[in-house]
Amino acid sequence: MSSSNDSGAKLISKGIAVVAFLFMLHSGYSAREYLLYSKSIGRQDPSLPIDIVLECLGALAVMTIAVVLGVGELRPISYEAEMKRYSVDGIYSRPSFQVFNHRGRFLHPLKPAVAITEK
Amino acid sequence: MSSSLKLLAEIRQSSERRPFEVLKLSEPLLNKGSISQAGDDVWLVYEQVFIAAIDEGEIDVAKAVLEILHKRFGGSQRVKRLYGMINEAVGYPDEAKKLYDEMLEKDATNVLASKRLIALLKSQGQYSIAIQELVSYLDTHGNDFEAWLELAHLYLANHLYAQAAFCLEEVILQQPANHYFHLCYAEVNYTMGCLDIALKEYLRVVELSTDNVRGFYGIKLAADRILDITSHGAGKSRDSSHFKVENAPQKATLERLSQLATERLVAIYSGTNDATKKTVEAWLKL
Amino acid sequence: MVLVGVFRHQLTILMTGQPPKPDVKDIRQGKALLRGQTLAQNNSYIPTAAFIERKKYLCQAYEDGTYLKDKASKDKSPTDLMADPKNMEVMMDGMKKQMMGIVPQTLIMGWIQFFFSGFILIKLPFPLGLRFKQMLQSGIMTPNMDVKWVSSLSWYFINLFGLRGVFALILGGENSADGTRDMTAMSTMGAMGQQPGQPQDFNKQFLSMKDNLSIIYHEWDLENVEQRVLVKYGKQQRIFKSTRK
Amino acid sequence: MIEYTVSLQAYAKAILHCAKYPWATVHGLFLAEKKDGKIRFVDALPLAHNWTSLTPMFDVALQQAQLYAKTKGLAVCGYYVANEDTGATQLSAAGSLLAKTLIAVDDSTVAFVVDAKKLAPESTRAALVPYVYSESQWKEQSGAFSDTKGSSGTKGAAFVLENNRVLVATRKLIDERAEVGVHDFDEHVDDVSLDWLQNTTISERIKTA
Repeated sequence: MSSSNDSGAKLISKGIAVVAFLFMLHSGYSAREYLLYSKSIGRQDPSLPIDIVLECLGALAVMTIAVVLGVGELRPISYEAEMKRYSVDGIYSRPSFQVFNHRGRFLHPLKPAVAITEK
Repeated sequence: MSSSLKLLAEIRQSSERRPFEVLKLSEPLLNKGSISQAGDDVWLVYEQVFIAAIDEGEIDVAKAVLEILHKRFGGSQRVKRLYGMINEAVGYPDEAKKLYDEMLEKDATNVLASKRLIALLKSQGQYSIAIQELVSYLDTHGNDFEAWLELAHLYLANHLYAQAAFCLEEVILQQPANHYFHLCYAEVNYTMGCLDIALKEYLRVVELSTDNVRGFYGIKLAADRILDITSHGAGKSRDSSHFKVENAPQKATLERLSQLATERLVAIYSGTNDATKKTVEAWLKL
Repeated sequence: MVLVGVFRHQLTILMTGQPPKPDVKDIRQGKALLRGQTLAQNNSYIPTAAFIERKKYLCQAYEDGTYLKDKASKDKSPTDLMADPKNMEVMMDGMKKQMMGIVPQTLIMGWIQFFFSGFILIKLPFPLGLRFKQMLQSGIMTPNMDVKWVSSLSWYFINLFGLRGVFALILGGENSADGTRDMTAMSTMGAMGQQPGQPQDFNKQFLSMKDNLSIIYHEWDLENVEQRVLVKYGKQQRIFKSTRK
Repeated sequence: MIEYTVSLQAYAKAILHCAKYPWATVHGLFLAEKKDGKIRFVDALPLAHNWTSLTPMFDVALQQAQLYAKTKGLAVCGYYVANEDTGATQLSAAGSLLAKTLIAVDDSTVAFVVDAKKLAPESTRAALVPYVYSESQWKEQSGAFSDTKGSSGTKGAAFVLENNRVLVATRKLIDERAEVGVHDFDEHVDDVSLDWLQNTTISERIKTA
């Protein structure tokens, strides 16, 4: 059924997000290593090499997409779509005023019962 | 959460009365004990199952569920009301009435008990007393739309359309964007002969709810009827005197509305089987 | 701190009795006003005749005080605050609750300030910027000390705010151990001007609602619904302005 | 004297419709075959369970039913209603007004009120109370559906069930909870794919019952 498919897709997208996050961490670690290294060789105003920046941005993009796709089915927010879920039966049911000795009692008779009291 | 719990929640939220399905869905849950997966909603599920069970006449199931609820919420007014309801179902309205009276004695503002007392009157066929009681209930709780709806229902059952229309206006005031109430109001007005109001309300229905079938049937019916009456002149058409059409739109607009309804209905019915489609097309005089 | 919070919660439960139940007439009075509000708000959704009928009825009822709980008090000057024993109770209740909040808090704070003022309580395991100095070292006037060190008073405040989650966990969401609520309550009280539980003068409110209703110019929302529907279903280009009769 | 016969298909479908919404007033139409002065109700068209005293949707459904009947060579000349109040077996004011619109087209129309008490398993009589229109009002026909054929009908109409199996088969369907398969016009306008005219699934099931 669709629900199992759904949870499968969710799992995959979660996995991708985790991997992307690891990549992001890795890029952060690389950046730190690089800065330490350039400090130790005494270079002024070090700017990060392009591969680290790309790794970071790419991981961010992948992670964003994976997380967005992983939230499951989106639901419409318009009032009309919300009302579509109801029917005349539901709107007009008036649950507080339901009566229980209706035709069903004749169609499917009850076993004789005694009055039920609260203990 | 299991799929049957999800379905139960859906039925609960729609407030449709489908006791047979509720029992069928809940039976395995009750037997296996997996009902506790519902988390915080578990008590709501129990209440739902209880009401379905007394509706279906499954008194043993109802008793078992009620015992669980009693153990958890002994002394609660909401559970006490359930005791009253099960007595109604097994045919002891006097016992039920006693319970509700007790609840009201303890707390005169208990709306659930007041409503059950009115339902009890209805179940005994005493419609006119029920109406009186409901009117006095609404004098206090003027913003209870469910009660206004019930009053409209009772008036309709007694053939009092103008009074029912008043109740529905009250409901519309509270929920102006719910097209079902506009629909009911339109039908009441049509029945009373207020065709102009009926047409406008039907239009409101299709404005709020795209391609609403009842709405377009109503528009077609009302627009054609008004055209018929106005073109024959007020005097000639039989029993046209009790129709109200003064505020209806002009002839050209009416014709366009009727045509729009025809078009939409044809489109809506395009996917149905032959017999239905042919009948509807014949009805639309295509 | 936690124990004090729990103690406070239990004490509050003990001291606050059942909130006074409104009786049927109170509800009737309130709902009548609500009905007027709904009518004023959504008047355009019902036909004009229906609106006028309701307006007439409600205005008359407000004028006559049909829905007033105590019809005799209609012509009296604004009711005396202290006259109604129920109001007394409500006010006492509020006072009790507030005392409950303030007393232990001031006690603990005083105690801490007395014994530990100028003491450093803990050292944070991570470095922080200078900006946090104000937050972490209140009560200590040493501009050069590393921000890692937290003064006792600051620690108290951090706890006060931080324990909210812990209380929610052990006492349930709606607990009264949380001290911060009292603080917000205290700060908003002045702004509100009116204490909760102060009786409202329904006669006055009814009369002003009557004025509100009587000045409404009613136009049925469905006057030009034909045009709107035709536009919605693509049968017409623009909406004509509704022509008022 | 007109003799009215009620077939299994018509009776069972109407009763199952009542069983689907036991808490509501429920109404519908009977389709009949007319042959040499005899009228045989061969099928039922379930109409509504909400707002049963309002006319617009009834008008639409009735007109469509008449068109549908014409294609089948049948006539719409029966109306059934089951009241919400189980004790009431008289035709309500709204019910008689609605049934009167049928009279305008076909003057042999009969209105039936479902008698809830006779729906019980041990009942041996049809649960329908017929009302015949004469002198501009609906009059109850007492003694209808009594066991011996033709003994009723002192007032110009006789009512019989098709055969003895009708009640037994209907009872079986009720016990099997077959009513979930019945769809009325009310459901149809909420979801047009539900076929209220033919009700194929339930018709087949009644046939084999």
